[in-house]
Amino acid sequence: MIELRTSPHVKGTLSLPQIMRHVVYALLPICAFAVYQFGLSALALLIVVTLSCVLTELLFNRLASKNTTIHDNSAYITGILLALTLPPGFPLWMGAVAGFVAIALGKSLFGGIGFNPFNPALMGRAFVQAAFPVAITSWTPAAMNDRFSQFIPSSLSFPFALPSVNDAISEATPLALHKFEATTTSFNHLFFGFSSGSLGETSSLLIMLCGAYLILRGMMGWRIPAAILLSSAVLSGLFYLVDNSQYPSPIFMLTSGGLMLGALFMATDPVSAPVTLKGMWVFGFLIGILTIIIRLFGGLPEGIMYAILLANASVPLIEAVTQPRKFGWLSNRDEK
Amino acid sequence: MPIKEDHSITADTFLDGVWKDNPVFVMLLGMCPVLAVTNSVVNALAMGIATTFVLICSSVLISLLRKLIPKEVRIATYIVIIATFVTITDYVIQAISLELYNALGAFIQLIVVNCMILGRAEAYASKNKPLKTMINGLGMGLGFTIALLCLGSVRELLGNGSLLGFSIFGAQFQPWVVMILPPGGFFVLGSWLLLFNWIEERKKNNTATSKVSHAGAAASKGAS
Amino acid sequence: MAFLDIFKYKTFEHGIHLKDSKDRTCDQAIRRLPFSPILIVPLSQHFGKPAKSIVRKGQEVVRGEVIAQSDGFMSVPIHAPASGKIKEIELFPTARGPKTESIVIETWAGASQRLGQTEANNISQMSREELIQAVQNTGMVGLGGAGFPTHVKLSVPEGYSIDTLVVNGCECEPYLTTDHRLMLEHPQELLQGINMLMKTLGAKQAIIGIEDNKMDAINAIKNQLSGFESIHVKVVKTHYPQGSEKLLIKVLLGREVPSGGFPYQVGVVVQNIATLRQLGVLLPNNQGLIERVITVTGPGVKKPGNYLVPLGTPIRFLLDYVGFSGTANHLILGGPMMGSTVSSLDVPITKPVSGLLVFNEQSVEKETGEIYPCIKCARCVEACPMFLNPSMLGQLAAKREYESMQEDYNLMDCFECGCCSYVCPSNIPLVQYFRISKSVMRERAVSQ
Amino acid sequence: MPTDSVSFIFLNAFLMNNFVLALFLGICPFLGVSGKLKTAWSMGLATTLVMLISSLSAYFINQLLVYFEIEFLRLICYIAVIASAVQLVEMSMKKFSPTLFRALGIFLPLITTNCAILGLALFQTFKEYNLIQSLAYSTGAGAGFVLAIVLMAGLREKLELANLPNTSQGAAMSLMLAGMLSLSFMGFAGLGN
Amino acid sequence: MEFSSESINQLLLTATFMAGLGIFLALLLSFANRYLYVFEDPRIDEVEELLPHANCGACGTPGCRPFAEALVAREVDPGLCTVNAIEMNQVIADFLGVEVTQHEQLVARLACAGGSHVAHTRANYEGLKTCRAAALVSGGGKGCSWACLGLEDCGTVCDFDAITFNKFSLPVVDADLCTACGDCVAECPKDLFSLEPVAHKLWVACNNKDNMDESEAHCDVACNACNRCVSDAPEGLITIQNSLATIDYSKNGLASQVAIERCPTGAIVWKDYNSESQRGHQSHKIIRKEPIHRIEPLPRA
Amino acid sequence: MTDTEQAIIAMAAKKTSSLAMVITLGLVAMLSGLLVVITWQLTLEPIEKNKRIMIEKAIFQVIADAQYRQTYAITNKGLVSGEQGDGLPFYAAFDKTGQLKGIAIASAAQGYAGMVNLLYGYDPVCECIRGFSIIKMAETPGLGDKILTDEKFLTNFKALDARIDSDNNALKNAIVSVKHGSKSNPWEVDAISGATITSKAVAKAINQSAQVILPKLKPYISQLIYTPVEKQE
Ligand SMILES: Cc1cc2nc3c(=O)[nH]c(=O)nc-3n(C[C@H](O)[C@H](O)[C@H](O)COP(=O)(O)O)c2cc1C
Ligand SMILES: Cc1cc2nc3c(=O)[nH]c(=O)nc-3n(C[C@H](O)[C@H](O)[C@H](O)COP(=O)(O)O)c2cc1C
Ligand SMILES: Cc1cc2nc3c(=O)[nH]c(=O)nc-3n(C[C@H](O)[C@H](O)[C@H](O)COP(=O)(O)O)c2cc1C
Ligand SMILES: Cc1cc2nc3c(=O)[nH]c(=O)nc-3n(C[C@H](O)[C@H](O)[C@H](O)CO)c2cc1C
Ligand code: SF4
Ligand code: SF4
Ligand code: SF4
Ligand code: SF4
Ligand code: FES
Repeated sequence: MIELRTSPHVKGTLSLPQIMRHVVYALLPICAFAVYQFGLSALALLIVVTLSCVLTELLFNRLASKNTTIHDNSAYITGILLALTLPPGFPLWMGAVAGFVAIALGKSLFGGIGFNPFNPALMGRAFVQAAFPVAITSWTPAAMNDRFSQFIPSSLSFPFALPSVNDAISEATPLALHKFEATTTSFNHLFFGFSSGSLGETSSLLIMLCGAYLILRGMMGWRIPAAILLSSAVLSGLFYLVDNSQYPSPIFMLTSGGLMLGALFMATDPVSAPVTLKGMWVFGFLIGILTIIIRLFGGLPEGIMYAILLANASVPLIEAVTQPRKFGWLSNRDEK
Repeated sequence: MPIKEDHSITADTFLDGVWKDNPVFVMLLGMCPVLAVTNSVVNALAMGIATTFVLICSSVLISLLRKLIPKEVRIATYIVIIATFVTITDYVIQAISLELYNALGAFIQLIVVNCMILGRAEAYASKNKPLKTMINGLGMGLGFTIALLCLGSVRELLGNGSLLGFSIFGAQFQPWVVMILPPGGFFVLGSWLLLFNWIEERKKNNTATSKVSHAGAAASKGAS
Repeated sequence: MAFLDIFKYKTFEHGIHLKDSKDRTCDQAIRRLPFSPILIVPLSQHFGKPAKSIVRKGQEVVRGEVIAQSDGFMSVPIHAPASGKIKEIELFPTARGPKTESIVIETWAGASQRLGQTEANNISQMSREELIQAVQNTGMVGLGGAGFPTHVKLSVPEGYSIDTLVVNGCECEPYLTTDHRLMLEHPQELLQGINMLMKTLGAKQAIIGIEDNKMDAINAIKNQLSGFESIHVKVVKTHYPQGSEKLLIKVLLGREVPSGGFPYQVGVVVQNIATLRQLGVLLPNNQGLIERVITVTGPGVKKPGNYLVPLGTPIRFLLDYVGFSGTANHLILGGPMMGSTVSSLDVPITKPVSGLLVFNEQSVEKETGEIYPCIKCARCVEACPMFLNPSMLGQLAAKREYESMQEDYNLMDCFECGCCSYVCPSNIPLVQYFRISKSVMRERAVSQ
Repeated sequence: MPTDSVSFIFLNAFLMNNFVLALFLGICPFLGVSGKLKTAWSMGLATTLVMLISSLSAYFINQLLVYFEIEFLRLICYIAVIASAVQLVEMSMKKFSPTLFRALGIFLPLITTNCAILGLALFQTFKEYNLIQSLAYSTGAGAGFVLAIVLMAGLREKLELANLPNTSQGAAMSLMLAGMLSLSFMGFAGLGN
Repeated sequence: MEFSSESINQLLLTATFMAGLGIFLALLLSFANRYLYVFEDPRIDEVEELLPHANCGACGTPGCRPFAEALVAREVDPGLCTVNAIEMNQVIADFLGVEVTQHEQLVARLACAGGSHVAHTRANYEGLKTCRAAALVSGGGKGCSWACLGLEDCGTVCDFDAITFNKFSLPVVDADLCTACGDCVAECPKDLFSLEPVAHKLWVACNNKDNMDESEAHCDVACNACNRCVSDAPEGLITIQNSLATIDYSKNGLASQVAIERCPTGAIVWKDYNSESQRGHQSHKIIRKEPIHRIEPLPRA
Repeated sequence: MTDTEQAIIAMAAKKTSSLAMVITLGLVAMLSGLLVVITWQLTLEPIEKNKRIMIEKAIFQVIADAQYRQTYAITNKGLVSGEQGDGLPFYAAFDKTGQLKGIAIASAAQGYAGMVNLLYGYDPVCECIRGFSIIKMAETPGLGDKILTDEKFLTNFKALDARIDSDNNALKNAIVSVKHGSKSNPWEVDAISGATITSKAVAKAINQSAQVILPKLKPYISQLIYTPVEKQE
């Protein structure tokens, strides 16, 4: 029988599950490094959070009586990225809550992939940050000796119970050190990743390499990361020039905290970013500027998460003013 | 007016406000205090009672005066009447307990602008007899209080592990701080509404015929 | 140094890079196809009003004879593609869908099929108006795809003057090689055609734009250029849809045709290679358009090549002749990006058809993919050469917000090039959505 | 930044203690009029205008009340004056710009009975702001309201194109969105320390 | 508490202040009332209340509010609203003191009976599952170029759920629910729907313009222009135009079931209000109960 | 036009006379005013009592052993008793015997989520701060409110050094907050980890007010004598 189809009759080869799969691949080295640095707890957290995301997605598919949407691979990304933004000793049960909230509130509520206005992983994180602010600001130093034989005590705390806090092994992140104690961590530590912090934010070098892989393979756009890095470097550079005793250098700003992970993997979540090309620049600039402002003047040491969420919320407005100008618009206007 | 006024008082006069026309869950009126003061059960209860008091007093008075008030100045008059009772409530609460007063903050005074009260004045009190108005106001007030308690209990339980100040889960409970923060208010109310929607859907699906709903049918054909 | 080519030739912004798949036919010389026993000649093969039949059932016609007259200015005559007898005048399916009136000719088997006699035109003596009339008499319409009557394009409205004739030799659609072969085999006729049209238009220069994947054709033309001082050849990058007239004008001349406007507004007329070469042959001899070159290719075809086909040849006959393997079930008239599939083997080859592609089952299966919601990845936005927002348009179309598509998102500027659908990882049938939306909006405009 | 400086007062009302998202004031119009970006924008502007009017009138009435030592009448006087002022604005709008009036429709009277307006007047009195500070406070609050309602409207318009599950349509969705916005605005907490 | 002179003073002060404020505001408002007042006929609101708020446009105005305005201005007749219950329209008419003219009841009719069990499929259409999309791809996959594609566009646009689909993907109109808003008429890419007075009982359920064998080759219930109905019906009621039987409804009074009796394919039918259409007794029986796909054989090389 | 129609239009067009509006609104307003003023007068006393109790509770919480208190203000003209519009107010607290036990001063600073309003107790004998109590704040429950429950934090205020410098116009050592666990001087406040900002706000509030008021207060300490007859306001 003859098939009736509509043009174009040929199609590009990249499909959505494929893109998502490659993002997962690109995240695996970062996960591996996190496990190497923080040991068993990190591994368990990665598994629990990802599992929680996937199961939640399945649950809501069932509730909405839809076909499962697991095979589009996006729930894995949400899970892994969410885990990578949590502190290593984060209680596993809280991780599970974060995963549930990320998918339930951040994604399924809006009808699943493609419709969520906010980055689901960050929605999950913002929720647990507001719900459990103490646990999420308790950091453990990297590369502890017994990390492969022992869990960090707080990891295994009983569900819904207060985590056991062990002051002895807590350590502030480079950003907190800077904000609250005015000490700056060395570039090498930040760049190669031997500082405390969330699972996936420690090595900016590794993050850049993995991100570059995705960009070069055409799996994600380059504009948003470029805009974020550029604007945050310029703005923090300005402050640094004004007063370098009070404000840290742009290099420190770029390599510390979650900026790099956020810029390369989270702000680039296509669904919650603008679809217009100019809009991507505006979006990136907004994130860069907000991050630096929150870091330097806000109540919290890190601002990238809130910056991305706020920029996500502004996407409809950004898109409204950055629609592409159709071909031939100029001459059209001249004629009138 | 082609449709005649109805002065009969039925059970619905009272019950409408409690469930079918619940001011919070159904009509989404007076949302500010609903969200702002429900971080504990005590606050929710106090706010509910205060609002109910103002609602009943002001709507009865307005109903009494309804024939005398010229329509050009009716809003101004209603508001002055409502504000009077709010001020009275305000001072009475201060006289009873300053702690409670501080916990409720400015929201006692903001009862004046609770859309529910003015809305009732406009839509009901100005058209009905005092007794009917009072019964309806009581129902509305009860519905409002119940909604506040729905929110207050969830928020206090999760956010503090307690109810009415009594610890429920013990000292080891990890409170979900977000619940008593502003986002928690939105989330809890939103979740209640989601729950109601879900129950409605359930009911509808059970009774539904095989007919498909057309809204977005074209879209789901294409994109899902 | 191949990679330096990227910087060598000009191209437009956005668009996509496609695998051109032309190697199976680009070296095949043009061959003549035998006459089918039955030719189905639709009265409407062009943009505009259908022609009016002037023959009766049972009447005998000679090849080249006028069998339908033009019905007004926006219409062209139709000539008999073969000598034979009129079998009937009936409704027959066409590539566009609805059945239209067609003249069915039973060709005389074994007859010589010589052309009927015509009086030659003396081009150099003719005035502009006479030239335009002569062009209309040839039944010439754009052979590049849209089938727009050529004489209409030549009648530039009052107040505009044409300085440049752009010759579209891009052939940016994959698989197709007709223009390529014509440039290689008949450069002299092409240059004649260009010269005649320049005269008609009063244009000062002509620019032939050719993509850099046809270097042999470029050289073939350049070798013949002596004596044609005002004709230039410009190489452009192989990039889809380079051949769209608006983009080609932008690349070659830097002029932007206004949105919703036509090339004459920026002093340009664009004609396809095949159109001009054909005119170069027909105009001096005052003959009619009765055949054209098409590329028959695709994974399913056994004898791919470029064939000179009498207009009205049914696809059934063509397929029988070239042979195919597999269960051919995807028949495309035109290129793979913009061509349309046919629903019946009775559909004839008409004037604007430049190729027949046969995709068999395997190649079709690979392309089908599950449709996901739009993930706003912006690939389509980056691809759209018209600078639209296909993502938004697609979402609006799914919700039937056609008004908003037209008013806020410039739906009508979409020329259905297919770049957006091609790149979409969610497999959203964007172009199909836009076609629906445009048809609805056009209908609404008419009904109001 | 000193907490009584004009810029801090502005920023505080605008971002850190956003009237809608952190203080829960003016929720009704925020939920009711955020369906369309254009209307939300006009609603925001109208609210800001009314805020300025009410802030000014409240300041002067308060002077009067303090002079007569009858502060206990504050609430009644504020609301009565504000309500009348809004009614005046409403009527003038109806007369002079029917299009604007149509766009805001029945919501103009809603502005009167809007907690944000009265809340602003009361808070500025509690905080003992002077005239300039009051003005900064009201512009900040107005800008904050505009920001919140415009963001909300943008999101809601965007979701018009989504395949929302039946369960999460209507007010429930608006509230969840508001919660997410409020969560995002927590990023501004502590700004200016 | 005793009344000190201080508190009496306070009472007086308050009363005067409040009275003054009240009077001031009242003056302000009455001033506004006088100079800023805009008259709007209050009846518009009340009439609008009585309309169904369907905003369907069947009345010929863009929505219920404009209709209400037109009603109050006495420009139109309440009976034009076909969605409202007749009693409600009467209420409006009484309120405005006008007469309701009962308009002829219209209903949407489909000029095709080619369900998937009788009309052949020629090609397999792959793509968006909407009629309009399919129609744009070589007219869709059905053998008959005029046939209903059965992809439910008309059902989707019908706001009143009046169109359902039978198991052969053919739209079925519920005359009780149909308000004759005309949305399906506008939507169908094959232009198969039209609004017909219920009194038009004789109906040609086909739109095929091929003739004779060609039409029956693709569809078992096609009108093949055999002329039998033309000769059986009273003079001039039915004519063949473009190879299709066409009824001249200006002569509807002459119509009777006689015309359908000898139709060989049953393309011309008799439609009573909401009951199944009656086919002539001599039309061939339709036996098949499953959809068919006639596959056009491809030439083999 | 029908009769009903005319009647309706006439009704809509009929305007209420201004006099009716003025009378209604004026009367209603007057009545409201009366109602409110009566309520106010009736509740005045209990409210005042509640307020007094609350203030006293706060004062007696920050100054041990106190039983009575008295309100003063420092103005340009010097010490005056009672609250004064443009002066710097403070409370003097006395024990049973009428001996001055300490001075309570209110202050505020920006915390994490808004102003932190507090009252701190100054002991003129040891020239140190002996405690504080929160009047109002909106800090995060569970985090910010650790300043009320964290034992270690509260020990900062056992005897927080607040001596005046030799020029008598500022504190000798500004009261500052330092990172958790690094307090080394008696004038430093050891912050709570996880609630650094709120702890800082407490230190800032005390410092701000103490810097201004204590030097001015010092000369008048001896004049603060308990006068039982004074009407407590
Ligand atoms: C309604 C219409 C009017 C046109 N008028 C002119 C014209 O006046 N002059 C001209 O040069 N081309 C005219 N064109 C032709 C277009 O410029 C274009 O060459 C033709 O549509 C084929 O273009 P395509 O193959 O890129 O789609 C017209 C086309 C359309 C559809
Ligand atoms: C997306 C797109 C791609 C096109 N590609 C070609 C092409 O490769 N070659 C060509 O001759 N015409 C192409 N056309 C048609 C030209 O725009 C133009 O209509 C044609 O060159 C006019 O010449 P004609 O009237 O002689 O056909 C394309 C049109 C569009 C919209
Ligand atoms: C939801 C939430 C609430 C917070 N509340 C407070 C608070 O009330 N007081 C405070 O000082 N910091 C608060 N913080 C900020 C951090 O807990 C703290 O300032 C930051 O982590 C600095 O850590 P450190 O105090 O251990 O140096 C809050 C943070 C979050 C996410
Ligand atoms: C480059 C890229 C980055 C992504 N980043 C995120 C992310 O930060 N958070 C997340 O939940 N999903 C992310 N995803 C996955 C996916 O877009 C996401 O689950 C959708 O938002 C769900 O609708 C990303 C996908 C891609 C291709
Ligand atoms: S088909 Fe239309 S929207 Fe898509 S890329 Fe081409 S011009 Fe743009
Ligand atoms: S390419 Fe497809 S998925 Fe990507 S933005 Fe465009 S329509 Fe959406
Ligand atoms: S009647 Fe028309 S719109 Fe309805 S299903 Fe048939 S083809 Fe589609
Ligand atoms: S022949 Fe007539 S009845 Fe049959 S499918 Fe075609 S239009 Fe329908
Ligand atoms: S209750 Fe605050 S605006 Fe309605």
